[in-house]
Amino acid sequence: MMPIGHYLFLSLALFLIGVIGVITRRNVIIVLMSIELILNAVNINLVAFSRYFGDVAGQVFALFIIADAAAEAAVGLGIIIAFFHNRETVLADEMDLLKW
Amino acid sequence: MNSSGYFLSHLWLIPFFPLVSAAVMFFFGRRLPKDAVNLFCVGSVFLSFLHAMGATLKLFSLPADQRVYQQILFQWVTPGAMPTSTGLVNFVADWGCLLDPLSCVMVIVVTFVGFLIHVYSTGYMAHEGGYYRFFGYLNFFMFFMLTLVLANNLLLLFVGWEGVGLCSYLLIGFYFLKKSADDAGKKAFIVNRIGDAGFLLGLLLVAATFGTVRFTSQGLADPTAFSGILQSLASMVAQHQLAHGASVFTTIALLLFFGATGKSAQIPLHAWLPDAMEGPTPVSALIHAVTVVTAGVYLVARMSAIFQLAPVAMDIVAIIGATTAVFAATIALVQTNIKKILAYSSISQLGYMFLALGVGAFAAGIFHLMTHAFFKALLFLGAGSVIHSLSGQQDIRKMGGLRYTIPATSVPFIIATLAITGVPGLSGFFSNDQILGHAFNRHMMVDRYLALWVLGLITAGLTSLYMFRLLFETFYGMSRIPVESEGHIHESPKTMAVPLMILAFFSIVSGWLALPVLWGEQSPFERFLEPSLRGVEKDAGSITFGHHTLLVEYALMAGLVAFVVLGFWLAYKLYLEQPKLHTKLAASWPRLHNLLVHKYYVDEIYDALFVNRIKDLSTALSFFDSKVIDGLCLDGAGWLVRAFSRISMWWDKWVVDALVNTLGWFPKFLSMPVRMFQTGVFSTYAVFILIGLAILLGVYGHHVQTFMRTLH
Amino acid sequence: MLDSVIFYFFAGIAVISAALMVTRRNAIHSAVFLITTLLATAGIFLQLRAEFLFIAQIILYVGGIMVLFIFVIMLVRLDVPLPQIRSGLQKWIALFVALTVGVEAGVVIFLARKAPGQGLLIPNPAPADKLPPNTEELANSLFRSYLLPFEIASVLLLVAMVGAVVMAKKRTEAP
Amino acid sequence: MNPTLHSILAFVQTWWVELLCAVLIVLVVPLIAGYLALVERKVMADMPARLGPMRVGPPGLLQPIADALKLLIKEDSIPDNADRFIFWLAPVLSVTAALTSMGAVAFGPWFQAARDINIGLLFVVGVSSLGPIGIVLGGWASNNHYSIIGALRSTAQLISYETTAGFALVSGLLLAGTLNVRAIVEAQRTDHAWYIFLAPVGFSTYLIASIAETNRAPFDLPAAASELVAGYMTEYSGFRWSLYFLAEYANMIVVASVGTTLFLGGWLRPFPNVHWLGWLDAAPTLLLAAVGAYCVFRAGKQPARLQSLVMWAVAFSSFVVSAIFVFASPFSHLPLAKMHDGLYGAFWFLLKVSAYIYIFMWLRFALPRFRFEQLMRLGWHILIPLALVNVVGVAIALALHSEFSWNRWLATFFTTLATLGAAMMLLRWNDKYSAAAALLADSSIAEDLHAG
Repeated sequence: MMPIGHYLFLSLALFLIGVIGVITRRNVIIVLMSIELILNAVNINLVAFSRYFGDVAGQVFALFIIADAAAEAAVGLGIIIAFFHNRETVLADEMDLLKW
Repeated sequence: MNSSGYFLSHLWLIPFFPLVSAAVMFFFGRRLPKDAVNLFCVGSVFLSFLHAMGATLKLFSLPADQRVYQQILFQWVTPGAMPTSTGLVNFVADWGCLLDPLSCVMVIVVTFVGFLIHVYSTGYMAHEGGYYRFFGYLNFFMFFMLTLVLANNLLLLFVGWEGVGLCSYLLIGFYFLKKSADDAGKKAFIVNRIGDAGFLLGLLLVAATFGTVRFTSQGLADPTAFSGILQSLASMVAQHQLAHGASVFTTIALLLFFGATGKSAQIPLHAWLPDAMEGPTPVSALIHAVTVVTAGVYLVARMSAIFQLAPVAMDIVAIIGATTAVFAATIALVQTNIKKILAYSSISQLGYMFLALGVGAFAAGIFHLMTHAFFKALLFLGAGSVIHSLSGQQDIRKMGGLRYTIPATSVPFIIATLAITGVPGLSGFFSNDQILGHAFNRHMMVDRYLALWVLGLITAGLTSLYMFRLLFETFYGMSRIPVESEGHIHESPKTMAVPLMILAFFSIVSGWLALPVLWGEQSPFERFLEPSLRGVEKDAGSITFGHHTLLVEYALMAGLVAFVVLGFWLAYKLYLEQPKLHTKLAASWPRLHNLLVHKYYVDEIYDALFVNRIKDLSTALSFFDSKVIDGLCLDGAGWLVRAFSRISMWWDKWVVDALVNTLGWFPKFLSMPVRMFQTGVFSTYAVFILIGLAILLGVYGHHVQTFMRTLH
Repeated sequence: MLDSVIFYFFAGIAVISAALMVTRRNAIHSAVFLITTLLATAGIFLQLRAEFLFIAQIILYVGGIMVLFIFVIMLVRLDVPLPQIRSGLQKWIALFVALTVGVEAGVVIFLARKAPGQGLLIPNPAPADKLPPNTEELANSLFRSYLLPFEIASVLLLVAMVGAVVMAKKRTEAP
Repeated sequence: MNPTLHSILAFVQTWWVELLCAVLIVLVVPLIAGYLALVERKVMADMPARLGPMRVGPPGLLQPIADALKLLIKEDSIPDNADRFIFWLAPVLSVTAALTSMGAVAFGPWFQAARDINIGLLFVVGVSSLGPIGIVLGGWASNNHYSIIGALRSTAQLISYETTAGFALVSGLLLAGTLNVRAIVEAQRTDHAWYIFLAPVGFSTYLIASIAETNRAPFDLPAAASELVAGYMTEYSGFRWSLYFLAEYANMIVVASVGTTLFLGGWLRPFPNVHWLGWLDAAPTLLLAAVGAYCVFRAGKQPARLQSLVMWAVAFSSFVVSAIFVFASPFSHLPLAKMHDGLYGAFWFLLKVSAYIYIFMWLRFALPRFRFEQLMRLGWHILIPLALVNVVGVAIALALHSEFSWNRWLATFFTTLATLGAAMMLLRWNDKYSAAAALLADSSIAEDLHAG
């Protein structure tokens, strides 16, 4: 049987890659995809612990996270389309409306 | 009142239902379908009627001397201590309900006739715009009218009084795109304001004299703990502080009566009522025949205790009433608009009521108020039905022969005509007879009342004449309807016809309450009202009536019937048998005819005396305003301000702004490093979150580690 | 043995394609590599005996969310490679901080793992053939213990759907 | 012994059946797909009373092999501005999805690659949902407007109709109470009913949705030759094109198999519990023997030697299989019961799948193509609500059955009636508010799809 640390390291690696994606990419869609990656890393953790504790709750929460990811993707992409219709850009550093 | 029961303890619900419904109409009415509007508005009035019925029946079940129920919802106006003629008094006006036989009659009349008119309106207004608005106003009006009637003090009554004035204005001007309707509304409002000024003065004088405006403290749980006009009056008279006929009583009575003349359209403030016929016909019926105009009568009856102590005022009331009765009846003889005839008829009948009040027969006045409510509402609704059938035609010269084309309207209308003219057996006969009988009785005590009695009789004859004229012109004889609209004549819908029938029934039977008079007993209606109208003293100088024998009673009735028959015969001759005759008659007395057609030139006189003078004054004031105030004061001040503002601007720019800018520059400079964080780009914020995470992990990492080690 | 082979296989695919996803210039390529990562993750779920989650991952993530992503990328014409990587100071700061976090977390996990006896070694998960059917177990848990969160999640999805439709709809001129 | 080698051997020893099945699937399915194309051409020809391919092989039986050879030696062109990586990846992804999902399908009680996984049917559905990605990527990678439009249409269509299909499947799964493929079939045996009879609305919606999911006529908008020059396949040729082709037919087999498993009783013979229909058990043997006899009869009359050889081969294999049927049947007292069951089940299963696919072909040649907004309206305004209502209806029927012990037939009958009533109302509602139905046509996505 695999020790759980392996899963944690895998999860950590995916999380870090996702974080780096969020921070360094300019394309908002790729940023969104990186966020999906982060969520996925969390899922691995949850499922691994679920398996090792023999408690199915972890999987339930992973399921909720997937649902959440779906909602987030829908809304996020909706925002992107709306933004694109208005501003003709999807570059993250041109989206600075938060400044006002 | 320990055993008050549901209906009495929920008296406040009676005006509350229409208020809720009106609020719904005003806020959401536009979006509601017609059926919902009907359900809300008619339903709310019906609920009010049910509650009023319940309360009345409960009141009936009590012994006669306990038939007063009063309920104080909350203290409303509490200005504190107030100096009066009897010293400092803690003046309080509450928001409360009073139900005694007098308000009982009014509530029943208002809710019942009001309900029927609401039902009628659903048919009459079905094709009009602003349906919800109309019903919202109508319900709002019901709320104020019921507040007026159920008020337990003069101030609250004044609230209702003004409220019905407002609603009356809104409803007269309902077709606000029509200039005449707009003007009529304004006229009604302004004329009423003049009367209201009198009322307000009277109200203040009452408060100053008695230290309270609550009508009575009877009916409250602990009557001694509360003040009341009636009680205070009784104690003043008993302690001889004020005597019978004191000038303060006369003043109060005259001021209040002045208010009543405004509301009830008596001379000299009668001019608004005929114009008010511009409103939709159900409104004319509800407001300008049944409810608002009787408010004046109600007010005088309500304050009867004071009026009884002011004989001069009583005489004036009687004289004005009698004069108005004859005056309006004569005008009604020559009018050609069906609604205006009825309007003048209302004025005349109201004069009749005031005549009754003036001679001290308060119960007879209220009795006539009730019977009048039924048949006059019926007449108006019938007229509305006729107008509806003729698609808006109001001129009786263009009617005729409608008896058989619209039977469901004409039969009730004929009944109402018979009732108002005083044909024996119908309600009008009994109430007319009561009033004339009391006037005659007073004449037996005081000679000068003979003239009043004679005027009353003449009015009865005139009423008969113009009402039968109206009847014959409209329903009998040859049709004078223009050919092009002949084909459109249609019977009114059921919602309009059924209320007519119900009202016709009550026009017949409501007079029978006074049936025992025929065998010389006191009318039970009078006996029922007696506790409310009793007054405070029963000694010399108070109003007394002579007693006539049964034979004299029958003679009086015969006299009344004779006048009625005379009027009928004249109308028959002039308008049915020889229709040309009345035009000839008019031609032979052109001046008199013109005088009547122009309503005694009252409007013109008012224009000349008041309206134009006010216009002149306005012109003068406007001249003063534009030349002196604007020209000298304002422009001069403006120049000064400009001059000073120049100086001020310089100061502002070079001194104040410079300071402010310097001050503003400091935080801007200091915040430079912070501003760099706020890029508005979300990934920057993500970096900050990440830095936070790094710090947290660095600081608390070993805790996490410890926690992980404990996992099993 | 077989377990670890499967794990390392999928883990390797996941990490490599995740890295590729973050570094591709073309958004479509990124999406493809993200799909690969997600499929590999699904494989790891399967290796962890979470069959239902495995298939849910495939249906929802790959069949649903990622198709949506690709769809939007095509709609918005993002398929032209852009100057993608952020330039300047922020990138280096970000990388540095991310690496710091990684090292910290790694050290934490590593040290915890090295702890003698117990800790993260958690040596004895239930043998695979003794597990109850995963789908039934999950359903029981979801519809009994977590019914309220489940309903809330459904409301969340509904709201997200409505929001997405409203936002993505083209503004028509006011009538 | 080398431990690695040892463990590999142990692995093979444990899983050899599954491995064999998987290998068979990968090897045989392309062949089957080729023959399906042949059958399609034959059916297409038969409908207007023509003959179809007749030259290669006796009545054209070798045509698929010739076609495959042709495709393999064709030039494999890639457009200049295409994204080569994705262009390569897309058809592979499609085929992988189709073949992988076939792994969980049970072609008979013993022939299943992913044996008895407890997410069975969900696995099939889930993995086949990867197909659209292959299509959309292929369309995009071609760098061609028609291809992109086709790809986008395909994606929208597949996402829409997958929902319907999913709900339709749920109605059947509710009845079965399990996701396991074998358990579903066994449940139909113990329930004494194929679920098509208990959930007819579910089956109908699944049938329509499965046609749309496989991008076939009348829903073949993504690949409409007359509008989009074959849509996402425009730029593909040769081997890559054949991969798409393979994926399409494999997908057909997959959806047909799923429908068969869930609604048509899987590998059960018709009316498995009716004893006087027991003679149907002999039907496979007799049928194969008859086919063999026919081939023997025709073999001598073939114009060429090769053709008669083929006929002999077919006759021989038919006889062999029918012999296996005879020898493996319980009458022969040989320990081959498993084999018999497997073949016997596979026979009925394939027969049903064939019938299902025949309906596909029939519809393809009978119906005109939908317009895109009609397709979307059908999916979102009629089928999805209907499938949802149907799920609720089946759930109510089950509750009536289990809680109030109603007869299962009666309960499902009533709920089906109710569902159909709801469907009627939906149709009328749709007619009445067609303005609302045009909403989707107005929305930006549909516009973009039309405009490219």
